[in-house]
Amino acid sequence: MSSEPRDNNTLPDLRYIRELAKVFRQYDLDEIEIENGEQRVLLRRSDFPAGSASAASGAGRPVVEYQVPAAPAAPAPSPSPAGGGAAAPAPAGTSEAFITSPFVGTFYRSSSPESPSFVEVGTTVQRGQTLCIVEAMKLFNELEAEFPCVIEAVLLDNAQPVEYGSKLFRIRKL
Amino acid sequence: MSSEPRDNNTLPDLRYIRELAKVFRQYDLDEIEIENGEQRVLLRRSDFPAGSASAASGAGRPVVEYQVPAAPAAPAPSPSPAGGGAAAPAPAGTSEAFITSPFVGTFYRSSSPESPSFVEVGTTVQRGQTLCIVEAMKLFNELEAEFPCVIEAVLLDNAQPVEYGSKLFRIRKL
Amino acid sequence: MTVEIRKVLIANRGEIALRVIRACRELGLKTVAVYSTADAHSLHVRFADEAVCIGPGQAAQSYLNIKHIIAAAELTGADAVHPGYGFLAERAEFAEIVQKCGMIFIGPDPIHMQVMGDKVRARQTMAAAGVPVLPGTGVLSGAVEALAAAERIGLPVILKASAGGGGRGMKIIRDMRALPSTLETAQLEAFKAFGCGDMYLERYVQSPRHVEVQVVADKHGDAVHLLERECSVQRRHQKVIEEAPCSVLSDELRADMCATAVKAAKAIGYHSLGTFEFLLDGDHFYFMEMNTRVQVEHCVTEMITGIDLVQEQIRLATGEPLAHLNREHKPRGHAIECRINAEDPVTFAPRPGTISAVHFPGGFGVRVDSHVYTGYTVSPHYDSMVGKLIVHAPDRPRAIQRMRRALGECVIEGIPTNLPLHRWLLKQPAFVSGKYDTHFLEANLDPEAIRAEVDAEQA
Amino acid sequence: MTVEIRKVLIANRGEIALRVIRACRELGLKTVAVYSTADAHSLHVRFADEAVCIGPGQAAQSYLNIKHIIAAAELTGADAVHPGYGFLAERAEFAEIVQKCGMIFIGPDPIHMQVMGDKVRARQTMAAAGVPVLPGTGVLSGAVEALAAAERIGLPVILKASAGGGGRGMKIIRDMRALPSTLETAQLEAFKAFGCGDMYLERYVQSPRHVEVQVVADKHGDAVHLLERECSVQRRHQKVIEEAPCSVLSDELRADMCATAVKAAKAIGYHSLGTFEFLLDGDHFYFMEMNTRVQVEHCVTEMITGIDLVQEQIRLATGEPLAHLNREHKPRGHAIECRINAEDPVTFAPRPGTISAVHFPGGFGVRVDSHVYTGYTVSPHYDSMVGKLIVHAPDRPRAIQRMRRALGECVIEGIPTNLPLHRWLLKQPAFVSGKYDTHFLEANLDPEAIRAEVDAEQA
Repeated sequence: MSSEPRDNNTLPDLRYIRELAKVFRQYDLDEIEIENGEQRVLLRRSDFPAGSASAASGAGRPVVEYQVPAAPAAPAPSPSPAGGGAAAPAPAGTSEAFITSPFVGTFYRSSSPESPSFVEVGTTVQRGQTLCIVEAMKLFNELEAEFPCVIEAVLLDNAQPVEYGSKLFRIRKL
Repeated sequence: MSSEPRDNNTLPDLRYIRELAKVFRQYDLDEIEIENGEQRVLLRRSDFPAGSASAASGAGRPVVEYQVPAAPAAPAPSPSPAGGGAAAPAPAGTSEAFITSPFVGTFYRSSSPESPSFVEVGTTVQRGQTLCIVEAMKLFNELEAEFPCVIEAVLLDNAQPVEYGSKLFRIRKL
Repeated sequence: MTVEIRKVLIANRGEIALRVIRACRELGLKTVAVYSTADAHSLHVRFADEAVCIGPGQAAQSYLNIKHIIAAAELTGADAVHPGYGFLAERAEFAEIVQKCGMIFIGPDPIHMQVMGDKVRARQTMAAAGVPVLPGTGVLSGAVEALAAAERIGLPVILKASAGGGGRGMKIIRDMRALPSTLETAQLEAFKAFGCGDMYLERYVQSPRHVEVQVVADKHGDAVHLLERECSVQRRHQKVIEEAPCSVLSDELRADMCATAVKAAKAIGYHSLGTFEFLLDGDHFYFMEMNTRVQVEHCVTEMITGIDLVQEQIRLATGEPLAHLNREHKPRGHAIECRINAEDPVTFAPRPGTISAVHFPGGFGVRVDSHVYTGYTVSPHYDSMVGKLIVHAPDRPRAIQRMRRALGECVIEGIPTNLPLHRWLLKQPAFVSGKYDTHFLEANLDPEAIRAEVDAEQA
Repeated sequence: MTVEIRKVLIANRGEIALRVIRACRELGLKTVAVYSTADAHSLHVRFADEAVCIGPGQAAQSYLNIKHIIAAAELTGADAVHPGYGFLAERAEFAEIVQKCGMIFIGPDPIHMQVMGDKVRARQTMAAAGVPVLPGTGVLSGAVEALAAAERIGLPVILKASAGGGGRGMKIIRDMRALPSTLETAQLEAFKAFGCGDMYLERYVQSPRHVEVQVVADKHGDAVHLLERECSVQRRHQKVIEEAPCSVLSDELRADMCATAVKAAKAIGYHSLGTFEFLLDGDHFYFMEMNTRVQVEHCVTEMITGIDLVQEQIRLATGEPLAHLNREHKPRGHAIECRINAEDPVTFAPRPGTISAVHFPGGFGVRVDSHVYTGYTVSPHYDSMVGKLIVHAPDRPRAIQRMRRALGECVIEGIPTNLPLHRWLLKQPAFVSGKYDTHFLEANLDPEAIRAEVDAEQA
């Protein structure tokens, strides 16, 4: 906790250098050079190995890797009532698309136990067509397609609980 | 344990250099150069070895950064007058060698104020030859060379405090 | 005649969600967290028994989304809802729906929120109960009435929004000529902010302290106080440091203020935790507002009374009587709380971002209530508080020493925080002497000295 | 007549060094840390005002290197030395040198350490002072005397090393025929371990509790007790969990035991902090040993008394009188401490290594005393304790609930710790009931159940 030393009058203000270094790091530069009639400031980082950046980066950011103590990446332990839906991330790099729940409630594939399901695997769906119902507090929220698509998989059984963002259908856009 | 040496009037303030070195380390730079009409300051760390990551890697280390005075990874400016002795790390990858203090106490270059120094820069030293004295509790511990070598630099002024591991001499083994 | 609670849904986030989860866990109750997609990695999600995502980052669509929160409670079979503070905590409508759905709302009745949420009605109710209020008016019909009232009360006066609170929607009038136009502006602003342009007028106190009394009441008509809190260190009407007890209250004044708060709570048949905020002007105090929920600064009261306020709040919601709380509480030592915010320490501008390293202080008499950790991202969607640092010591000077020590150990890297502001504050002679009013912080703010604390931190 | 202290050198490391630094900082005293090269990145080095490297990792060459420690004190101008616990804390020679160098040793006089460090002399001194000791002998001259004593006392008996302590150098004798050979072995072992083969013999108590009394005394002959601690949860004679107060003591027994401790302290003219360890057998107690220093488990006493023991220890070292401490202390609530070690939770084998992530619990009634942080490396050179988790609550059942909650929040990754052992322990009926003796942990150790806690943690 040393107080900032009085700057030597003829040298650039240390705070200026520090801010410069912040910019340097923030924008991941390899060199900054500043010159005017009287002064010249050069900051350089040569051949900084890209790979080691996160670990070796010094001061500020040692720990990012660890995230939450123990396992933030898994929000829900198991396909528990409320947790499951959001837990399955889309495998990155694939072209898969999903329709997710904008509601919290219970997922129904049809309007009543006797009625047929709104959609099945393989159904081609038009914009505005009802896909399913999410019920909460006796309110039956119809979920409609926002674009034409083909249902490739139904990801939940009837009467399963869903949270906001739960994946309901895997689809292919048309 | 860094008692600040009196600043040389014509050189930049040591504290300024130290703060600069902090910025240097904090932002993981490899070079800082500052120049004005009268002065030029260059801090460089070439070929920063992966091995010394220990200092730079400590994940959680809100801490490692500040460390004790004798900060390990601190890229100190070139052979600085004095206080730097303990702070100046061996640039890894070079063949520099140091003799460090096995004692805690006060460093003396001679056995009395009137006597000549045990060694000078350039002195060739035999195994068992006395290099200096470290005094503590009125006990004068003679430090002897463990191998033949040439003294390349004396890193501390007479009567400076030293801790365990403080670098006293830069040497070249024979 | 008590109702059993087995599973509590916490309709909140951040440190208060964690605080409620801790209380539930110690009481042996199951917990359900709700969270927005922005909070998926939050500790309240991790530490609850179950967690339900209720919407995107924007609070209006998640933490204020009553429909989704109730659906989450239904799905998980929660039998009680704790609202925390902020968000829906003082929304009477929410408490009503919770109760209609057959769950226990851990707080007072909706009617209490309605009465206290309408500042004019609260003022009138308190005045009728014999609680001192500042000379003032009801809802103003217009400039003519406002001018007459200002004349009668004497300048300066303050215009307040009836639907405001917590310092929002207020204008100070020092010049009669400015009153009509300011009233008009204020009405417009209040309408925009709260959906209601009703304004009233009160005498303006130049150098007040903000002192509040913690009350706890059961459903059987019993109420007691748990002493007062001093909350005058504020910026933009937001508390920055809170203490308990208040160091300038005489024993008589403390007794009077606390008894008044209990009387006020009983007058409205209040139950659960509640706070009466008073404006202290010399040795006179006046009712400002009542908060019908747990407060951010409840911790300092816990430290000096030894009572777990959130556990008691849950217990009282089941209908249990005050029982062991029903006694005279004496302060044990002194407690100070610093609110640690992710913000510029001088401008107070929020600075969300990712925390690259955090190290909290420890040791005797130090308490940390925080939901952040190394790698946590402070979201721009919510308020900027990242935690509370609380110390407890036998007396105020030692509490100050302890807080200084704790602030010195506290490290948060990657985002700016107001730690330097606190380090600076804890050194200010006015703070150390205990003699400060609500203007103290803003009037004495020394940007350079605070920036120096920032630099010292990085040294 | 007091001496001023301005700068304290802490001749220790780890959490106790940090504990002392915190006390000094709150008292406004400067601090000097000493450290080995293995501890260069330790928090005690960071948080002290100055730090001096005194040697390599091996304790013998650094933390036990009196010459270097004194040199460091000289160089930095320290005027007092705090020894912490372990290392040189009970080495009379060290205290003597500190004093000879004109510095204050923050602890008792060398003579107190000498008397109490020699277990036979301690036993005799205590017996002479009227403190109950188990039937036993002085230093044994040989097998003949040992057999006669064992005959008189009755089997089983226990052989103890005069220079031992803390459970080291002990052998239980259940069969007369084994006595001569065991004595011989024990003498050899003691000589190897302590440089002195003197042994004595005592009655062996089958199912004892370990209960100790905290005493605090000034340099003017005044002494008071700060109640007792229960430390029976042990493994290999090392404490694992400590509590205050002891839940099985009757008020009479507590009063008797505490008064005895005070009497014992006064009998030897003791000053500073001290602990009298008693062996509790039903409703009889016997002097075991005295520790002439602050103890690991001092925190539980701090929680229930509100007294900062380390600050008081420093204050008393200046010659100040007991003053405000000189009264009857009543326990406020209940406190439990869990020692968190870097070790296998079942075999207790130390497991040094680098901590990849740490998250400590927080909230009301939770205290953490620890020197570790994310990225910290637990060195194989020193003991494996990485911190202490302490809770305080109004009563024992609530303290247990709070500790369970806190253990649930505690995360240490990268190295195995005994957190699973503690989680398991806090559920054991014997622990919950409070009815356990010093054999409880080892006799009931359930490796499978503890491993299950490890798995649960990783789930």
